[in-house]
Amino acid sequence: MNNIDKRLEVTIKDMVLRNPVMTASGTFGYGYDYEDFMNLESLGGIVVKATTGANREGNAYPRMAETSSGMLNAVGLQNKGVDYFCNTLYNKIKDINTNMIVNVSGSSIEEYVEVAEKINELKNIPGIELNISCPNVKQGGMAFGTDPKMAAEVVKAVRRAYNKTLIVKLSPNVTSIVEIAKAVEGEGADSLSLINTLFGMAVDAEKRQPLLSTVTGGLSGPAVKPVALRCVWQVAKQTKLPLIGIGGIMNATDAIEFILVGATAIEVGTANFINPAISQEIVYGISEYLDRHNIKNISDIRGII
Amino acid sequence: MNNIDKRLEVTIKDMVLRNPVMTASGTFGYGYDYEDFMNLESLGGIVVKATTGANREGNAYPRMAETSSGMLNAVGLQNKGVDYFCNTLYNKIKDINTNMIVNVSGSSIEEYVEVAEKINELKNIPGIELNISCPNVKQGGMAFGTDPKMAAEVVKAVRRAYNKTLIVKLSPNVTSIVEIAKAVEGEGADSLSLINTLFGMAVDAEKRQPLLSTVTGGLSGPAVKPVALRCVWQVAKQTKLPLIGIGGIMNATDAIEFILVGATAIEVGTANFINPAISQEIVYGISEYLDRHNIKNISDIRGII
Amino acid sequence: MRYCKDFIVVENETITSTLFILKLQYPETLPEIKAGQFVEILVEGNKDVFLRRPISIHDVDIERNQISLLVQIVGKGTDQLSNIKIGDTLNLIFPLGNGFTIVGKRVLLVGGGCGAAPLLYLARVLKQRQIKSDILIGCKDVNHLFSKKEYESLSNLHIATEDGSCGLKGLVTSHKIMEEDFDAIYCCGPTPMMKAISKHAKQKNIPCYVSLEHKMACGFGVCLCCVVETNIGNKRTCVTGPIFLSSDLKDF
Amino acid sequence: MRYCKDFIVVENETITSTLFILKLQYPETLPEIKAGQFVEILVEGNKDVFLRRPISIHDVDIERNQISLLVQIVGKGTDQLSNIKIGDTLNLIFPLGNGFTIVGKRVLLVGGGCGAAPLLYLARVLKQRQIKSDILIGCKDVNHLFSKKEYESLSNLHIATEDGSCGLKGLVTSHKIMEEDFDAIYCCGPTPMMKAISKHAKQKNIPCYVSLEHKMACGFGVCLCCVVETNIGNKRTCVTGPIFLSSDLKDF
Ligand SMILES: Cc1cc2nc3c(=O)[nH]c(=O)nc-3n(C[C@H](O)[C@H](O)[C@H](O)COP(=O)(O)OP(=O)(O)OC[C@H]3O[C@@H](n4cnc5c(N)ncnc54)[C@H](O)[C@@H]3O)c2cc1C
Ligand SMILES: Cc1cc2nc3c(=O)[nH]c(=O)nc-3n(C[C@H](O)[C@H](O)[C@H](O)COP(=O)(O)OP(=O)(O)OC[C@H]3O[C@@H](n4cnc5c(N)ncnc54)[C@H](O)[C@@H]3O)c2cc1C
Ligand SMILES: Cc1cc2nc3c(=O)[nH]c(=O)nc-3n(C[C@H](O)[C@H](O)[C@H](O)COP(=O)(O)O)c2cc1C
Ligand SMILES: Cc1cc2nc3c(=O)[nH]c(=O)nc-3n(C[C@H](O)[C@H](O)[C@H](O)COP(=O)(O)O)c2cc1C
Ligand code: FES
Ligand code: FES
Repeated sequence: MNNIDKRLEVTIKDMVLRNPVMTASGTFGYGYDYEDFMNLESLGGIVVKATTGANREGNAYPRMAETSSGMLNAVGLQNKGVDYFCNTLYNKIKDINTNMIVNVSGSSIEEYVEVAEKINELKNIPGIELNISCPNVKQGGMAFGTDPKMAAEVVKAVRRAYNKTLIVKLSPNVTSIVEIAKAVEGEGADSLSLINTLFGMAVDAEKRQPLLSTVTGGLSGPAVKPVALRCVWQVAKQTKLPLIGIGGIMNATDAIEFILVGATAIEVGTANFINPAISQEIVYGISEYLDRHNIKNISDIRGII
Repeated sequence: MNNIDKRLEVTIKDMVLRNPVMTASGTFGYGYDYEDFMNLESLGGIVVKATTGANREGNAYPRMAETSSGMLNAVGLQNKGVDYFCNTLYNKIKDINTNMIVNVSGSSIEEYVEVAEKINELKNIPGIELNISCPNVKQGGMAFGTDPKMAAEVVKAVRRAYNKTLIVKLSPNVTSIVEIAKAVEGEGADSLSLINTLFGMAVDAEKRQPLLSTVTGGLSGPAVKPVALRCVWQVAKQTKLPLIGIGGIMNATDAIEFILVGATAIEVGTANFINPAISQEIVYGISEYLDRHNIKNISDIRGII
Repeated sequence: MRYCKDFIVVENETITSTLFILKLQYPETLPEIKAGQFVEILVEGNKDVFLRRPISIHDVDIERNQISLLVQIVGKGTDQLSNIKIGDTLNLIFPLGNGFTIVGKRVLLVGGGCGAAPLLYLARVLKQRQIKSDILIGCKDVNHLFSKKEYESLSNLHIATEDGSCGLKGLVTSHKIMEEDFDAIYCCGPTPMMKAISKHAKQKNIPCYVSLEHKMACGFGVCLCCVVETNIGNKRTCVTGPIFLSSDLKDF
Repeated sequence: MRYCKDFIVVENETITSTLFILKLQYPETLPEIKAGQFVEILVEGNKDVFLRRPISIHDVDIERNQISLLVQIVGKGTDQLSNIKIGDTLNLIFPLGNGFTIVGKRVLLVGGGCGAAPLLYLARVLKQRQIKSDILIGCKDVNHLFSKKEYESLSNLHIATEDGSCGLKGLVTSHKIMEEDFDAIYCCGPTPMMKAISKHAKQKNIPCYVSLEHKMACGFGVCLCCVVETNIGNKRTCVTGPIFLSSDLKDF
């Protein structure tokens, strides 16, 4: 990490990211799973798997279906709960020298608040990403993320309990993402990350049954990039918060596209499964892009579309 | 057309389709454009390009961007208006021996009604598809398709003016497609077709500009199939109307998937650009599927998921 | 009549590192093809290529039922295409577009870079019809010159290269052949060049036909993605064009 | 330590029309690989294949730094893979999964169809450790039998074919070797077969190790898509497995 490209540094509220490249929750484990493949410190940040109040077993198998240029998942927030996170996992990740963000999920405002409060105590966690957009659990998330009033309420409650950087992760499965974004901005969110997965399903025509145990699931991968870019572009035009662009980012060009439409940082998700070193490669690719186009600082191209 | 497979016949209100395979508006011209490639009479129906009250030039070029497993378009309802349709185009298509459906669009309830009334007079047009879901014009369509009240109002007005088969085409860009579907069902729609394109955008990172003149556009192709299947499945479970499934259908297997989740018929869209004979091939493919699985009638597998 | 059929690759000739010529065998008798028409190629084997790719017909060998295509590698689809092997099949929709209107007794053909692709077959057709033609090719350097012998056998070839490695050093517009009298100009190449030539034709008061390479989704008139603004409204480049009389175009 | 690296294809051997063996050269020194581990292959050149494909390590030639994979064509990815040519590269994430736990003094290996893939390398490892093994392979017919010579050199080979074209006619479960005494059974194959063998092991009161082929998105533990229900909750097949003690599995 001697060769840090200073042009790439970005800030999200109190969090300084050495570059805009983060990894998306649910696709990067707890970070250390990728140590074999890359230098974790080359990243701007890592968002770990969703953490809920109690242990959750998630949905039944099968939880995955491949689709055209994408995949559906129905993991359903499987995790060992916030206490296990604080007591065990935290120790395994707290010395990773990048911004370690916890993705906070829940089924009730109380649960969100409980998790946020507990994470607030962890010194080396500079921020949380509030997941109000998971399509994969009945009482979990997407209901909060698709209704502006509920979105505002949960953010308001968590904001009171949490005083570090609060990122709220938005769902694309809404009529107006701008409306949700504004509601959340109004309650003190520091940043918005978007998008979570699109609500979809897949069918096995031969067996005549759904491919997911839950029938429906969340679509991710390059298939969703056009929707994600549109969401970021719309929200960038109508809110003032720093945005984190997510959805189908497979390479540095994709990352640049999100920055051009207004993202301050980006998260790489499904691409990590296909090339486990891709997030680090994207960092280098962005540097190259700036070189090639003679750009002094990444902020010079942010939101110029 | 001697070898009609009787197992494939389906009915949508008063319309008998010799098979469930139709072609989607905006992707099949006025039908005759495909005569070089296939036998149009092999199809269950053809939905022609959107028709509005007056001539429309559509959006500026460029109107198209390729995306992963899909494309964005921003055509913007270019057409010569309903009078030209009735006086000129109708004569060119009225003898095509399949269900010729007109896709009716507008910017106001009055315009929808005007077009529907005029099409109502055309003997060989057994139905219209009301396009309340076009994301590509400011005052055109999607606003009607994303608000249940407005959707209900326009359908109510058109229903009064139109007495043949009224199909209403739904937008996926909503928080609850079921809510819109029910609103439209309540006002006397005979059938629902879904989905229209997803609202998206694409960026040229090298030129640092949007790829569409309108910035945003409508996403179609296999990338959207998981969303389309989910929409049809949801609406099939919660309304009683015959549904027409649309979105990313590239082959007979895809078509079967839509039927399994509850579609009575399907429309092939973007796939027509890649293989102009695909819709006819899909008809044969469905017959083969029924053979292989020993299914007596297509209705035996409809909505079994 | 348009067809959607498989051709067999019989030649894949590298011209430069980014330019190649494919010769394709049609298994049946080729239908009539007009100079200036194009094909839509199904490019297989690349995950990021979804739509077909429009490519002009460079030449037609009606006796052998072969067509050739001149392709420049600019992105993923053309790159994938460059790797195609002899014996592979390639699915084409063809012939598409209006093709050149043949007029006059003596005409000038002006081509720039790989945009010149359709001019070879045009020169062949003109010769068959006993119309005298001069052809002026502009390109980067002598290495980027292709089908030179063929041009020479069909037309009077003039060359302008950026570096002077062949013919005139400079732009086609400054070539002296431009000053001679022609009944029409046919121009294919980069848009700025086509605009310059079309301006020249206007001054000379002769028709100038240009070939537009608008982005296409279908290529046969059904998607309305490829429109160009003309004096009588938006027209589909793929059916009304790709060859337009430059005076009909709003932007020219 | 797991790696994400390119291998070079040195052999692509057709066994049957739907079964082939790839031999892959690693350009460096191979890391330690356990029998029962697998790789995640990046399959290129097919538009409909998005994710990697998990395939067991069939054999390891530690001296040559080669691994081999036995693949059955069941869909688009494996079909695409079957066309790979000698000299092509293949990007793998490897070695993945827990691998077999080596126990006992005399063990039985039971494999069904292409599921038997990981057993060859297991037999090799057992021989190195001087553990006696019998291997029972069940398959459709003699044509579907693969790596016979290798098995014979490492273990006592027993065969059951559906049509009796080789060895016993019938299912592996009815083979008399099943009645002998073993310290453990290692079983890879179709789920019904693994369940039957695991039931048999339970009766005999010996451990039975099975290999699960759950659908995977990542293969290295981060996506949580591949879970299996165990007696102590959902476990990731790709890291806790793919080899499980059958008595730990809810469904077995
Ligand atoms: C009627 C017509 C005739 C043509 N004739 C020839 C020819 O004879 N030889 C030749 O080399 N090229 C020709 N082209 C251009 C050729 O179609 C594009 O270069 C090709 O489609 C690019 O594909 P790609 O996948 O390599 O590029 P991409 O990776 O898709 O994109 C690379 C660049 O090419 C541009 N591009 C992409 N798709 C198209 C498209 N459909 N039309 C135009 N530009 C596009 C993009 O904007 C981008 O700048 C013609 C185009 C048209 C419309
Ligand atoms: C740990 C592990 C080891 C394996 N070892 C071998 C092996 O040694 N040899 C071998 O031939 N196969 C092996 N498989 C199975 C192999 O991964 C699948 O057959 C392959 O992924 C199918 O890909 P496809 O594109 O050809 O099929 P697709 O076209 O994707 O689908 C065809 C069929 O294969 C099934 N399938 C698709 N993806 C997977 C997946 N990721 N895992 C399991 N099933 C899937 C589908 O449900 C469908 O029924 C193993 C699987 C796992 C999980
Ligand atoms: C297997 C899987 C699990 C995921 N789990 C979570 C999660 O726990 N919390 C969350 O907010 N998002 C989760 N996501 C969504 C991703 O973080 C990301 O928003 C989405 O996948 C879109 O990005 P991509 O297209 O780059 O994958 C998950 C995605 C996948 C594919
Ligand atoms: C170029 C293009 C033009 C379209 N024009 C119309 C239209 O005029 N009216 C309409 O209702 N839908 C229109 N659509 C949407 C399609 O009818 C269809 O709903 C959509 O493309 C999804 O199906 P697909 O994925 O099979 O293409 C258009 C789609 C494309 C790609
Ligand atoms: S490319 Fe479809 S109309 Fe021209
Ligand atoms: S496949 Fe991703 S955790 Fe096992």
